[in-house]
Amino acid sequence: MSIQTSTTPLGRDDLAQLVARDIAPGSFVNLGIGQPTLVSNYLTEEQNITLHTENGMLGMGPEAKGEEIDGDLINAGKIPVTELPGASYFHHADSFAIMRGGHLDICVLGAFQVSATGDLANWHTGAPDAIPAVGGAMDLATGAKDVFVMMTLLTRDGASKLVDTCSYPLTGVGCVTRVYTDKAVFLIGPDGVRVRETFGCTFEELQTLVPVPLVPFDEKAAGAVVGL
Amino acid sequence: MSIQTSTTPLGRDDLAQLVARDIAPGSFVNLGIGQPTLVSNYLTEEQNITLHTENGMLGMGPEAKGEEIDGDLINAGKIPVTELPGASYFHHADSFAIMRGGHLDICVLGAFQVSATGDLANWHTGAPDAIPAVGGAMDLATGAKDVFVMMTLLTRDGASKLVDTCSYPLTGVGCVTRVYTDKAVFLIGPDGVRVRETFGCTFEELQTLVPVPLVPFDEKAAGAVVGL
Amino acid sequence: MLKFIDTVGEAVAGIKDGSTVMIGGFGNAGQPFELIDALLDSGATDLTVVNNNAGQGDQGLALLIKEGRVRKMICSFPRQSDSWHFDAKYKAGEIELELVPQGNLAERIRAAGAGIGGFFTPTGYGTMLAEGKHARFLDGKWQVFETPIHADVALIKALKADGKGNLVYRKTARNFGPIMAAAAKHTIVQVSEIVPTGALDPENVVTPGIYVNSIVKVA
Amino acid sequence: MLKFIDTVGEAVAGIKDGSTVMIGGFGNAGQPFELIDALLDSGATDLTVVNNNAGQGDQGLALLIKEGRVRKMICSFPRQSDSWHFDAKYKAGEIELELVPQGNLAERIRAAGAGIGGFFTPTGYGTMLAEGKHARFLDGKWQVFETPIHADVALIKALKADGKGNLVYRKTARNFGPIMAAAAKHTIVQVSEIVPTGALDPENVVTPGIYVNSIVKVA
Repeated sequence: MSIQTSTTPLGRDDLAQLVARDIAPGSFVNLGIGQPTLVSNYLTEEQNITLHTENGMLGMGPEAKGEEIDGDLINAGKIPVTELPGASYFHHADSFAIMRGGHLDICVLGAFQVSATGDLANWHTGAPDAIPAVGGAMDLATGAKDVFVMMTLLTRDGASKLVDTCSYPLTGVGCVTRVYTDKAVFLIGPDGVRVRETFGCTFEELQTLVPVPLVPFDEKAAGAVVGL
Repeated sequence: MSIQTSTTPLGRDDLAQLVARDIAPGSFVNLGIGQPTLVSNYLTEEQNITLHTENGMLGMGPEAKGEEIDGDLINAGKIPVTELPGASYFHHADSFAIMRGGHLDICVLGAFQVSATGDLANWHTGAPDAIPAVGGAMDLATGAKDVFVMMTLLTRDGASKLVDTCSYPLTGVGCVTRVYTDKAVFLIGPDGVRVRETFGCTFEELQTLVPVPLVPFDEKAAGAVVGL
Repeated sequence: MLKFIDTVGEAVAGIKDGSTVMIGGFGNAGQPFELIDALLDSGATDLTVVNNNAGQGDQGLALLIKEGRVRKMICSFPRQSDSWHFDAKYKAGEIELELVPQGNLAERIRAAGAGIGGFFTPTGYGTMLAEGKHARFLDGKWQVFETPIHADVALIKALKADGKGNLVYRKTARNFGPIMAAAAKHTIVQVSEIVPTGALDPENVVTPGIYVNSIVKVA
Repeated sequence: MLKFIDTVGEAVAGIKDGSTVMIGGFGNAGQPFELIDALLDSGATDLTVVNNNAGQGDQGLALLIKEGRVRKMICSFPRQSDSWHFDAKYKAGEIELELVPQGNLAERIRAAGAGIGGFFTPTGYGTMLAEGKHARFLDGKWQVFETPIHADVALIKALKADGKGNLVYRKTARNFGPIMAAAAKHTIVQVSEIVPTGALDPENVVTPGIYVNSIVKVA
């Protein structure tokens, strides 16, 4: 069986749908700002996923529209959202205790770079004139049971964002367990980087793009892979 | 003016009344198990004192009687109590954060011994066969802004419980600011032990009972005394 | 994954010998008697139990201790007028005691749930309960290093749960419930009432369902 | 001693130059705009401000920064599309920035209120925000030592207060309010409504009145 599951690279929405499908029923999930937010569009009622927002809520619903908009009910991206039945509110220390105490099953984050050992760089370009801002990224990266990254595999200049060692300032060390990109899904574990599926390229073509050794994912060895 | 304010030693209830009178209006107070509990009988409505119980409540009312008794509403001594308007409930970590964070104005505790520098011994006799039990005593001793001790000045054998150095295991170091006894009220500060008033004895008679140097309290120097 | 379970027996069935079990309650308030009885019936043994006390009278935790199921107690106040089963085991050298000031107990449990690897507190400094512990001078006073208390299982009692596992408690029976729910790998809750999802005001939820694994209604 | 104060101006009148001021809110939710405006009018300067952000647009904290009243910001996320006043001051070297991961910010504020002298957390380990900080291997992972953030004053916003100063909040506007109220020596709260003592259910009080010093109703 080929691990190429699509003849073309995946678009952002298709990738969000794939991530959504991979989230186990009943999970508690935090979706980062930007591309990860799209995942919420594809979660089904049957999955019974509870969304956390670090500014103090579990059971966050979709973005608020029109008369639903309430300045006291926003998400971590400061976008007005809604409340689902069974929601709860708590203060910031209690909210981050949920994240830092390892209670979230999954967080989905964007990234500048991910290393072969799961280091994450997603908060700072390192440019000397940049104003640094970290928010809750380090807490999510370090605290969630599984950290899924969503990103394009290549920069605009064609460089791989999956790297041997991150050149950007780190957000967390050895924290990423899966990387969802337009060209492939990578599983990061103690024995290296495995490729679960490729989109619009073969495994061999993928390896030419990525400067870290890749191994096709062997389902029989799944027990050894973190995050499955 | 003599500092002897009573011709006889004070009984437990008179002492409790004296402590109650010394609590500033609007204070948040924790009364320890035993003799300190009597203080609540003498707090007036005008004083507007809020009582804390470490098992998770502010705004504790008097002991529950008859049909008021509710097994879910008890104090730290596991006695059924009542709830006053404006009460609040919280979990144990939040309750001890109130104590440990320095938010209680006063706690009133019993003691085996208090040292001249305010060390407190009130949790353990040190007897080799005793089963140790500490409860919240160390948190109260260390956390409250002022720690008032209520005790008889002398043991049954006539030894002073106000000592140079505690021989019993300590509850806290340098934490006691006032000691209310049947024979005198002591103020403990950085410059030693001052005597605010005596009951049934003169200052000179008191000094013969207590093995630490005492100084009559000089109201003009009050600014230098902790706890006033 | 949250489960609603019919009987206390099924709820505690997975608790293994050698587990660390947190048990909610301060005195009798908030003590999950039915879950403790089921744990006794389950035969689980060699347990480390975390509770404020060490059992009262002839019920609940006291029976678990009497029957020799508890290898070690972590608590702040074992000695009471009616703690005769603990007293006997302790004097016979048949139970280990880790005595922890109550605030340290609460904060260490809270730390486990909040992902804190250790913290400094003034409580206990200069006393025999801090002997051998690392101390530092911080914020103008000596403070003692304390570590989190994790547990395999928490048994707690709440008033109501909704379909998402959100909990509310009643008066001072709340006590250790919320922090133990967060500190244990698997949290089992006995409640008086299960209400429909949406029936609890989100402003008033005390323990969010993320901390709850199993719920059993007890009459 | 709790005081009910008529105007925001009187409420902030005691804030001295050089104070550390915690300001509640995450974005605009829970931000006590009226108290911040009053602080601006008071003329207090050389302030260290603790807030999650560093001001948005041309209001509240952003104006305080624009007017040069803030010597130092302690925050997790200063850079936003409309944080132009902070950006300008920062690039001109006219404001100091202590950047703190948001969870460390919350936990450090909580620690100050709870009397914790310091704690270890995995957050930030191996990153430039932990450079030079003491680290220990605890609970199976490297953790960084973090210290409490105390404040002279907290300015927060709540929904309702009762006569005892007990507070309830509204939705995600709760955010930093409860922990800042506990961490500051003097806590000033603006509320939408003052209700009679006894009107708040004791089970649902979020911030007990012990943490509150001054309350002002804002229309």
